[in-house]
Formats: sequence, structure tokens, C-alpha cells
Amino acid sequence: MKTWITALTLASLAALPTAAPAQAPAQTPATGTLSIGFGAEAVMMDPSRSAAGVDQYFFGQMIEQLTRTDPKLETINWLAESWTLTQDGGKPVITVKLRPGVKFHTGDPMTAEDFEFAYERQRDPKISKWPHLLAAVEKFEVVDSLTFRVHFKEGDGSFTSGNLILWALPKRHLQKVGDEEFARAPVGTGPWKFVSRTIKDELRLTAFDDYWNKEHRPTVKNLVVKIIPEDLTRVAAFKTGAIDWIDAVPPAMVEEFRKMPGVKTGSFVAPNNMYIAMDAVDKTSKFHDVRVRQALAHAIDVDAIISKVLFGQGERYVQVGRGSLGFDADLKPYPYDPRKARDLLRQAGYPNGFEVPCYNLTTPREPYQKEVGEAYFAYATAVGIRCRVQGQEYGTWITFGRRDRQGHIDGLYSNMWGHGLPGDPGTPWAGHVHSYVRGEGWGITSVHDDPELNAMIRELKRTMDLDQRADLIKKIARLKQERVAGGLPTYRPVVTLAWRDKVTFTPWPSPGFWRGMQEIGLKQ
Amino acid sequence: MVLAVENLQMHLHLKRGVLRAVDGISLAVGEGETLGLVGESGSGKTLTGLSLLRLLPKGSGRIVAGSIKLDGQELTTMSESAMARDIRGRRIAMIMQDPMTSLNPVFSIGDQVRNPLRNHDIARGAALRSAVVDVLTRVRIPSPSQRLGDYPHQFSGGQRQRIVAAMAIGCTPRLLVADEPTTALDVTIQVQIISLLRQIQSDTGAGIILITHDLGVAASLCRRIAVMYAGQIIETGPVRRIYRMPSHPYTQALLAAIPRLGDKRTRLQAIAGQPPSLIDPPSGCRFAARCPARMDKCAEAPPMVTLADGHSAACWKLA
Amino acid sequence: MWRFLTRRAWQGAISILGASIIIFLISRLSGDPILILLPNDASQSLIEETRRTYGLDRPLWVQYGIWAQKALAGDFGRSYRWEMPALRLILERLPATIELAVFGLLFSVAIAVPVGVLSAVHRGGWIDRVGRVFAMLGQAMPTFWVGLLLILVFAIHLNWLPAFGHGTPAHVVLPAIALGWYPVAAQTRIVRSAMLDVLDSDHVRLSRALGTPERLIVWKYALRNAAVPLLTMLGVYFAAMLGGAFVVETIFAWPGVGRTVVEAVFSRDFPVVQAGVLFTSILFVLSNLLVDLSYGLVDPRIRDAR
Amino acid sequence: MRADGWLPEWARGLPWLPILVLLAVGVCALAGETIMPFDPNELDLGAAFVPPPWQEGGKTAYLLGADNLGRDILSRIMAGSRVSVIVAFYAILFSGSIGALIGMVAGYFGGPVDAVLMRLIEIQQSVPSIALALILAAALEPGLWTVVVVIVLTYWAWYARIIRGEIMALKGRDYIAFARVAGVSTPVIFLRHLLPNIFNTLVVLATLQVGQVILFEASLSFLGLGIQQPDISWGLMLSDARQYITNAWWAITMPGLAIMLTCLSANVFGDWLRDRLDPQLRQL
Repeated sequence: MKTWITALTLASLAALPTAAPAQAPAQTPATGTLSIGFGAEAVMMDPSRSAAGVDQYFFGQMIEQLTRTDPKLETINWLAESWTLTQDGGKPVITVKLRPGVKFHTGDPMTAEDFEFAYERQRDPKISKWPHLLAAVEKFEVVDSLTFRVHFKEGDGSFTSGNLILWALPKRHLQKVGDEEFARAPVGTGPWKFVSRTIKDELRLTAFDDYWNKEHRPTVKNLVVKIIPEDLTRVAAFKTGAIDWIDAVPPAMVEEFRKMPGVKTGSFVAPNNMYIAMDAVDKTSKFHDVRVRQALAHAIDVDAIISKVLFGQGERYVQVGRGSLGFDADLKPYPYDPRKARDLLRQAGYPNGFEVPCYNLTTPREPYQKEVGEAYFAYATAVGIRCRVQGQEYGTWITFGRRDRQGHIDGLYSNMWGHGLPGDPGTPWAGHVHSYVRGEGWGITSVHDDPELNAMIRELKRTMDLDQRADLIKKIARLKQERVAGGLPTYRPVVTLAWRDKVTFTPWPSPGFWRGMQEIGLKQ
Repeated sequence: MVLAVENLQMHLHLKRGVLRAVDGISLAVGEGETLGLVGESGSGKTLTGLSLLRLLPKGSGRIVAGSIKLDGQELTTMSESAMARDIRGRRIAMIMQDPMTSLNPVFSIGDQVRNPLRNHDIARGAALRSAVVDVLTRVRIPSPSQRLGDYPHQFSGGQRQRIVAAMAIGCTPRLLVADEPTTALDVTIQVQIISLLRQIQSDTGAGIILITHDLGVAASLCRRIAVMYAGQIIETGPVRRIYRMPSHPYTQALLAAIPRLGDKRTRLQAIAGQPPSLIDPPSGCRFAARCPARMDKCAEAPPMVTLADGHSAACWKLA
Repeated sequence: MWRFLTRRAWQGAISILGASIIIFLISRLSGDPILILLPNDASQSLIEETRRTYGLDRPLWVQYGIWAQKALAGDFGRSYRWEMPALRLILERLPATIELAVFGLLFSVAIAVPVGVLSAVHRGGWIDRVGRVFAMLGQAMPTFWVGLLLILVFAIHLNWLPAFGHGTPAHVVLPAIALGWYPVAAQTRIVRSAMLDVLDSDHVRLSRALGTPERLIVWKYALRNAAVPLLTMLGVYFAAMLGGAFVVETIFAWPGVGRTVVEAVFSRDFPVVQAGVLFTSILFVLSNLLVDLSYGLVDPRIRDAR
Repeated sequence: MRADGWLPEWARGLPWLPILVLLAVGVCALAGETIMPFDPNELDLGAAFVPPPWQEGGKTAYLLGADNLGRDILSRIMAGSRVSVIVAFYAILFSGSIGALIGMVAGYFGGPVDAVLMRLIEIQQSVPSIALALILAAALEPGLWTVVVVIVLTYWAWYARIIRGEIMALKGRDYIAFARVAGVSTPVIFLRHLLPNIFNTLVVLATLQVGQVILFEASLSFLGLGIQQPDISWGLMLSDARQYITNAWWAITMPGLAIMLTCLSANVFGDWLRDRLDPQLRQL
């Protein structure tokens, strides 16, 4: 297995008791109740039917995958004891050996049949929102109760980069209770067992006594997850002691939290990548010209935006974020250089600049997104790319850049792409860098068309070996950077969590977000 | 004497100035006697009635001079709480003009008749209930015990005025101030109410001040009347005598304006001109501006001239 | 009375029918839920298929017909986003919203009645002035701003009251104030002017003339009369509370219908929007019926007249 | 001994403070750019969170401080007044006209026309306005004109109901009945006889609606469906500033005060007008 470079910028992480041995051995059953506050709420608790990443906030605590990312952002085998990638007649095959002795919350042992069931469910478009993730799979083969093979028609990198896609679903239980009940009260192999849930209010969990991982597990009996979307209210809940662990400390208050006595904080890069999309498809678009795109890249002072607008709660990235597969430390961003930007515009034939519509997301999905957008466009305007800013609320924004809905957007557009942690840009690039191909899923939000990049991204899609993927990603990133293709990457948001001293907490990605409650407890 | 009022002056302190609403009134009511207080609307007769109870317009009304004695007890200096506790509704009661609005529409009549009895501690418990039924019987409300829970809108106008009367006489007051008790009623009902008032008086021996603009009504109920004009009494005397020989030009005009036959409810309107403003009223006779017999002397205030036993009028003509 | 109520009930039913058409049509205008529902890289055929599953490929009026028919049977469709019956999602959240609206209304009435009465009795007095300023402030501040300031002061700085959650009486205090402050001014004005009228009426004058203590006159005899105009407006204010709940629930993380509908609008989750808004409408109509019924109790004339 | 004794007769007793505030808002809206100290949309990250001058670190250039992007809050409030005035003007104009017309028609014709229109009014009122606004705003794409449309669609019924009542009372008057008998055409009756009589009511309602419009816009902006950038509105400023409420009190206080002062002034002025022009309208 590949070891990821884990160079989080965050000093706080080093201070965390990650290396500490398990605090509560299985002999002493955990006791007590801990209340924590999330800013966002999961919707669907069935992994196959889930559509949104935020759903993992909830089911990620109860249901597990074959591999996962540990607190140091290293991918480690989890329910899989081991797995191998081999070739069979030129076609890739993945063989997975399951960890023995893993039990579901119902007491049933986890077997290869459960994964076969999960596979079938995931493939079924009537149930799953993600059948396309298994499009390259030819068949699923159960070898024995703890071994299975996945045969591929052709390579699919998203499989290996996405923790082998499948979630451990309790076949017997799910068939007995049905989809609806399972989504209401999910059952998995995870450290937390479902107790109850009130939508818009709370999720109650209890520690699973028979949890297989005796080392990394909760040391508190009951966990109450409160949903408090409004920033100030969530902060108030923490300050008044209604909750002892808080998600998404508002960036403006991070400093205050860090200084708070008896409170620990941890800041982590979110698996979301902000960028500015620009129309390079239309031959008449000003951004068709690479010099104009480069001018934009020189025009925006991303570092200033991070420090001022985001209170430092953001991390600059060039094409691939630090820690993600294919991260390239040698790749440097375009420096902020408004003079150069103006020069480039002049060379492109716009000595006096030009006007362009600029679309901004106004309902923040990440903190201060609206203000960041305003800042982007103000910087662009300053060098002559004069923005006519148009705000868009979330509902319009989310469908705005969809190529199947609209021809293509004109002008500039504040956008983002997401992936899991540590992350792999393959699938997102297929969506917004590869040119749009109707009905095939390529370039669904793309306003770029570069045959050379298209070919490389298609190759990346087929590449399952992670080392090969990393090399390819680096190659694409360089080209993408040079040509400012598929948008101008800006920053990745940083999320800050805080908890009181009486709470022991080691942040685990869950797997796509820093809210895994794998190791949380109360000091005795 | 049940009531003796001496030179009562009540002023309203308005933004525009001081309005001398009641300006030096003197009157007396004996046991079992009915005094009619007659005048046009705006002459101050209702405010005189309210002044007796010291119910003055909040903030603006003030009794500035004079005395009110009830059975010899001075009321003008009495504390507000003692007025409410011992006088109002207990020893002086009032009947208002419009029976349609005098009753609280959202409380049952049993409630409303009971209130003065309870507030003045006349009766409690079962005795209270029987007292209510009793007083309603006295004002001739049919089957009163079944109607205690009914609301005012379920009664006719005449019945409502009887209920108002019941509220007033429940505590057997010494003095009853009846402010236009029949004005809003049909003629036939008027007669019933008048006979009710007569009967109440003979039952309880209370003194009554009947405030009315209707000389006919006054004549049928009172032995004596006092005619008010612009906040002052300008003529007073036995009703028959005044009827026969009104002395003040205003009283004469009043009587002339009554159609001898036919509808008694015609308002007084035949006198030309308007009463004077009571803010800065003329220093002389207040009727002078409208008076057909006006003289130069009328610029000074006329004296009250006694014409015969109990009959006097304020006019220079008579002096 | 019963005929009157029956007529009002019919009118209410028509209102709800009309509201359902409006809600249905407008929410259908507001965008395609499928694209929000499915991941970005979903294929065209999956999109078409999903659209068929939810019946979004039919003409609008057919969609309404089918929807209305099912709605009458209690089936408001399944939430696209939550994948559960929209009705269940709404009904589970309705009690919390009713609770919030009722307490908001209680707060406003609890302020408006005494202030209205006292300012009518002591016109120009300090209660009149202070009360009027308090009332006017509520009418001049955005609800969410009030909510945030309340949290800042009473939860964060003073730590007197919880900023979120629900269940105990303390939890409802801040949301109820944020919600109930706005209508205080209008209610105070109604009570005040009604009291001024009543206190100037013949029957109050008669009560006074008969020696009724002023305290009883004001707080018992006059107030019950003055309550009628306030009561007739309570239905309208209840509706305002339901509307305000959309904002207040969001701030105080109150698990009610308002917040659910707001989020459903953003995700274009039609069944939830429709069920949610329709049920607030139904609640409004019901509350008006209740008001009709209750002022019959307070004012016997109405009880008999209609 | 009144303080306004030096004023001409007609001006005494006017609520001067509210009038001055409203005038100031009007002037800001009209004069706009010419009197703003800064371009309200111009970023200067170096000036981010500059407090007002009386606080440590404040600069006199930023009289009310600067927001998180270094924009001058005073300039933004001035710019926001324009949006408030535009929204209030058009929303009130259209909701008032539509509502008055419907109310007049319903009140004047009575019978089935009235019954149908009353049902419409009731239907409108049975949908909570903020819910209607939400789905409408989402349907129409949010923005200034959508806010106007939403307010018009939610407020016409308010006017219609009150005007209807007034007209029904007027209809009983002799001169209207006479005009009808004399064969005066309906439009003429509406314009000559009905409209002048409800004009006072309309003026009072319109004044009282100013505050409601501003608050309504603020609520919509809070929910993300109100005014959209680059337009500036007070509600939007307030809604944005809550993200750093504990860092820069001025950013959330100043626009809030602007809203409060304007609403208070409009309401006080409206109350004054009501007492003067139309004391019947006390239930508003």
C-alpha cells in the first residue's frame, strides 16, 4: 500500500493523542453520555441510497468500509485484512480478504456475501444513486465466506481511490427489515450503534460493545449528536455547556476558541477544492485565450483572501491538495502580479480590459464563500476583467453549471469540487476538466475542451494502480496548471473542531469529513 | 333634606381653556321627592348629575367650589375610595340614558345586578342570589330566576332599562340620579318606566333627580323642576307653577317649543341662536344673546329673584 | 352559531384548496429537483428514469390532479431528499412549530394586554411610554437580528437561558421572544384603543356610578369587552407566528416545519415544500375557526347572532 | 410654551424626528454615489474590520467602520437605502394599487364578485407570506425585482381587505347611492367618489407598510432568497455580518440600526398620519 504524505499544516494535530494506546480496554464497558454539536445534518442513512457527502456524518459512524483513512491521512486496511490488484487476461481483478471476527450490531458475523449484497444493491439504479461507480465492474465473485473478487471489464481508478467503494451492509438483517426501516435505523459493523433520530434535532448513538477494533474505539457509552446549523447558536450551545464538542467553529471565532481555557481545538483541511471556472469552450469567449486565463491567475491574491476573508481558515492549493494522491510540492501557484496580468491582457488584445458576467454563490456551502467570490471578482476587476457580479442562491447555483441543462456558462463562475480524504482528483477532473460529452458522464460541468488533457483524464480513469495514478495525476496537474485548464484552483477550506478538556477525542476522517467519532470519550 | 347642593362649580380643564361646565348650582332634594333637572343638551345637567357622584372626566374635571351634602354629610371633601365604597351605588345611584349601551354586553345580567350588591357587601352567597332575584322581581322582570344567565342582548330596551334600574336600587340608595331614563325608549315603554320610577320612590322613599330635556316627562314625575342653561340654573319652582307661568324668557321659549299635542319627543330647537361657549362665558346673562327681551342691563349677571314660595328665576326683567 | 361555523369551515376548505393549487404551481416553477437529487456525474438515463419515477414528466395539471387526489388520501408523496413520506416528515415536526407559535403568541399577548390596558388607563403615563417604545422596537427589528442578539446576550454573555434545543420551558423563552415581539405593537394598539372605547362607554360609566372598584372595572368588566377585537385578530397573528417560525426555527435550531420547509425549498424537495406549506395553511384555517369559536364564548352576542 | 412655537402653524405637532430620518433615507437613495465617501462595493482587504473612529484602531475615513472585506459601512448603508427605497416604492405602489382596486371592486359590487374576491384574499392570507415568498423567490431566481414581486403578491390582500371594508361603509352613503341612481358610470364613481374617500386610508397603509417591507426583505435575505449582490441591502448586510458577529460588532449593529431607525420612523409617522387622517384604522 502506498503511504500518503501527511503534512497537514496543523500544529494542533501533532498535539493530539493519536499515538496514545486505547484508553478503555474492552473489559471495562464504557459509561456516560456525551453531547456534541454538528453544523450540518445528514439526510439519508443508507450508504447505497445516499446522494450527498454530508450523509456520511451519520452513517459513517455506524457503517464501515473495506479500507479507510486514519487520523494521519494514511489509508489503512479496515474491514479488509488485505487486498490485491492483479490482472486476469488483461483485465484487472481485485481480491479482498475480509477481517475475521467482525460482527454487525445485530450479532451476525460479517461475510463476503454481505459485500456481494452491497454490490448488487449499489448497482441497482432503483436503489442506488451511484450505480455508475460500478459501471466498469464485470462481475462479483464470492470465493469463500471471507474472500471475494471483483472482476473489471476495464480499469477504474475511482474504485481503488475510493476505498473500494463498497460499504459493509448486513444482508440478512436488511432483507428482513427492508430498505425503509434500514434507512431509519441503520445497522453496520461500526463503533456506534443506532439508538434514535429526530430529524432537524438529534441523532442518538450508543457504543457497540462487540466492536471488532479493540484499540480504536469510543470510551463513552452514549453519544448525542445535536444539529445546530446557525453558527452563533452552535457556539452558544458550546459555551453554555449544552454540548462538549463542536463542529465547524466559525472561522471568525477560531482564534477565540484557541485561547479559551479548558478547550482544545483542531483544524483540518476539508476535502473540498474551490476554484474559479471560466468559459474556454466558446471560441468567442475571452477566456478561450490562454493568456487571458493566465492573466486571471496572476490577478487574484488568494493568500490575502485566505488571511483576511477566511481568517486564515483556508489552505492554498495548486492543482492537487496537500495529502491527496498525486500532490506535487514542486508545483507553484501563479504569483499575485497585477502588472503581469495587465500585460497578458494587453498581449491578448484587451489593453482596456473587458466586461464579463461573474456568477457568485450567495448561500454559503463553505464559510464565507460569498465574500470570497466577491473578493475574486473585485481583484479581477482591478486588472481589467471587469465583473458584472450576479449572485445565485444554492438551489440555482447547484444546477447552474450543468452542461446537460445549459449550453455552457459565459464568464466567470465561483465553483468547487469535492472528494474524500485524503482525496483523488480523478473523478472530479473527469467532471470539470474533461470536455463535455453528452450522455456519457464526461465533463458534466466542464467549460473546457483540451484534447490532450481529455486523453490523459480518460487514461487516469482506467488506471487502478495507485502509484501509476499518482504519476499520471502529477502530469495532468502540470499541464492543467500551465494552461489554466478547467478553472483556476484557489483554496481548500479549513474546518476547526473544538472540545472541552474532559473529552478525549482523536479526529478520524469519516471517511470524507473530519467528523468521525471513532475515538471519542469522557475522561473518567 | 336628602341632598343639599350649594353653589357647586365644576370646571373642565381642556387644552383650549377652562370650561365652566357647572357654574354655581344650588339645589335641594327632600325625602321621597323628585326634582326635575331640565335643559337643552350641553346645558350641563348631565355633568351636574355626575358631579354629585364626583364622577368627573378624568384629568380635566375638577370641582372648584361649592358643597354637596348627602344627609348632611359633605361629599366634596370625601376621599375617592370612600366615595366608591360608601356613596356611589350605595347611597347615590344612577340610571343612564341609553339602556342599549348601559349594560355590559359580555356579562350576564345576573352578574351585573349582583355586582353592586356584592361590591357594597349587601349580601353574600345564597342571600345574594335571592336578593338579585328579588330586585329583578321588583322591577318586574318576568321569571327572573331563570334569566339570570341571560345576556343583555336577549332583553328588549324597556327590560334593559328595568335591569339598569334594578342595579341602581339594589342597595336601596338615598338618592337616585336618573339621566334621561326614557329618552331612548318608545312612548309606551316610557310610561312603564315612569311608573316604575314612581313605584320605586314610594317603596324606598329615595329622593330622585330626574335629568331630562323633556318637560312632559318632568311634568309627569316631578313636583319641582330646575331649568338649566349654560351651566347655571336659571329658574326653579313647582312644576305646575312653572308650567302655568314660566318667568325666565328661556323657560318660556322652552315651553313654547313643545307641541301641545302629538309627539312629545321633539327636541328643543325652536330658539334661534346657539348657547354661549362656556370657556370665557359672557359675564352677564348667558341667555342674553338669544333673548327676545334683552335689555342693556343684561350685560351684568342677573340676580336670582324669588317670585313666590319656592319659585325663583334669574332675570333682570323680574328684578 | 353552528351555521356560522359550518359556513366558516367551508370557506376554510376552499382556502386550503386554493392554497394547495398556488403552492403546487409555484413550487413546480422553481426548478428541477432531480439534478439536485442525483450526484453530478449521474448519467442521462438515470436522470430520465428518476424523473419518471417521481412523475415529473407529466403535464402540470395532471401532476396536480394526481397529487391532490393522493393528498386527500393522506399521501403527499415521498420526499425526494429524505426518501420518506413527506407527510410523516411534516407531521412529526408540526407539534414543535405549533408549540413555538403558541408560545410566541402567548408572549406577545402577555405583553400587549397589560401594556395596552395600562396605557389606556394612564394615558401618557410612564407605562404608556415605555410600553409603546418596547412595542415599536419589536416592529422595527428584523426577527433574525433579534434572535441573534438574544442569543448573544442571554445565552453567551449572561448564560441565563439555553440558545437552542427544546423540551423544557427555559428552551422556549428566547425563540418565543424573538417570534412574539414583532406583533406586540399592533396588539397593544388594538387593546389600547378597544380599552379606550370601552372605558368611555355607558356601561363602564354606570359601573363607576354604582361604585364598582376601578380595578375590577378595568381588569374584569372592560377587559373582557376589549378582548373581542384582539381575539378576532389572533388568527391573523397566529399565521404571522407560523410565518416567523421559518426564520426563528432556523436560528434556534428548532426542529419544526419552518426549518424543514426552508431547506426543502433550497433542495427543491417539492413534496416536502407542498406538504409543509399546506399544513401551515391548514393550521392557519383551523386557528381561525378556533378563534371564531372562542369569541363566541367571550361575546355572547356573536354566539347567538350568527 | 411649546418647543415648536417658532414653527409656522401647519408645521407644529409634526413628528419631526421621524420625518428627518425618512428624508435622510430618501436623500441617500437619490443622491447615492455623489455623497458616498467610498464606492460601496470596492474591496480593500487592508481595511478589513477597521472599527469606527471612536474605537481604538478606528479611522476617521470609515465613520461607521469597515466590514470584513474592508468596505465602508456608511457607504454601504447609504447604498442600501436606495434598494430599500426602490423596493418599498414599487412594492407599495403595486400592492397598494392592486389591493385597492380589488378591494374597491369587491366592496362596491358585493354579491358573487365580492364572494370570489374574498375567497382569493383568504386563500392568499392562508399561505404564510414568508413561505409563499420562499417558493416564489426560488421559482423566479432571487433578486431585487423578485423581492418586489413577492411583496406585492403577499401584501395586496392586506390592502384589499381593508379597502373593501371602507368601500362597503361608503356605499351606504347617500351621495354614492344618488350618483348610481343618476346614472353616473362606474369608473367615474370609482375615481370621483370612492377613490378620494379611501385616499387617506391608502396613505396611512402605505406609510405603515414601509417598515414591513424593509423587515420582509431582511428576512428573505437572511434565508438567502432576498436581494442578491452586487445590489446592497440592509438586510443582506445584516445577514452577512452575522458570520463575524463577535469580531466586529459595528458590522452587524450599524445596518441593524439603519433598519430600526427607518422602520421606527415610518411607523411613528404612519401612526401620526393614522391618528390624523383615519382614526378608524386602529387595528393595524
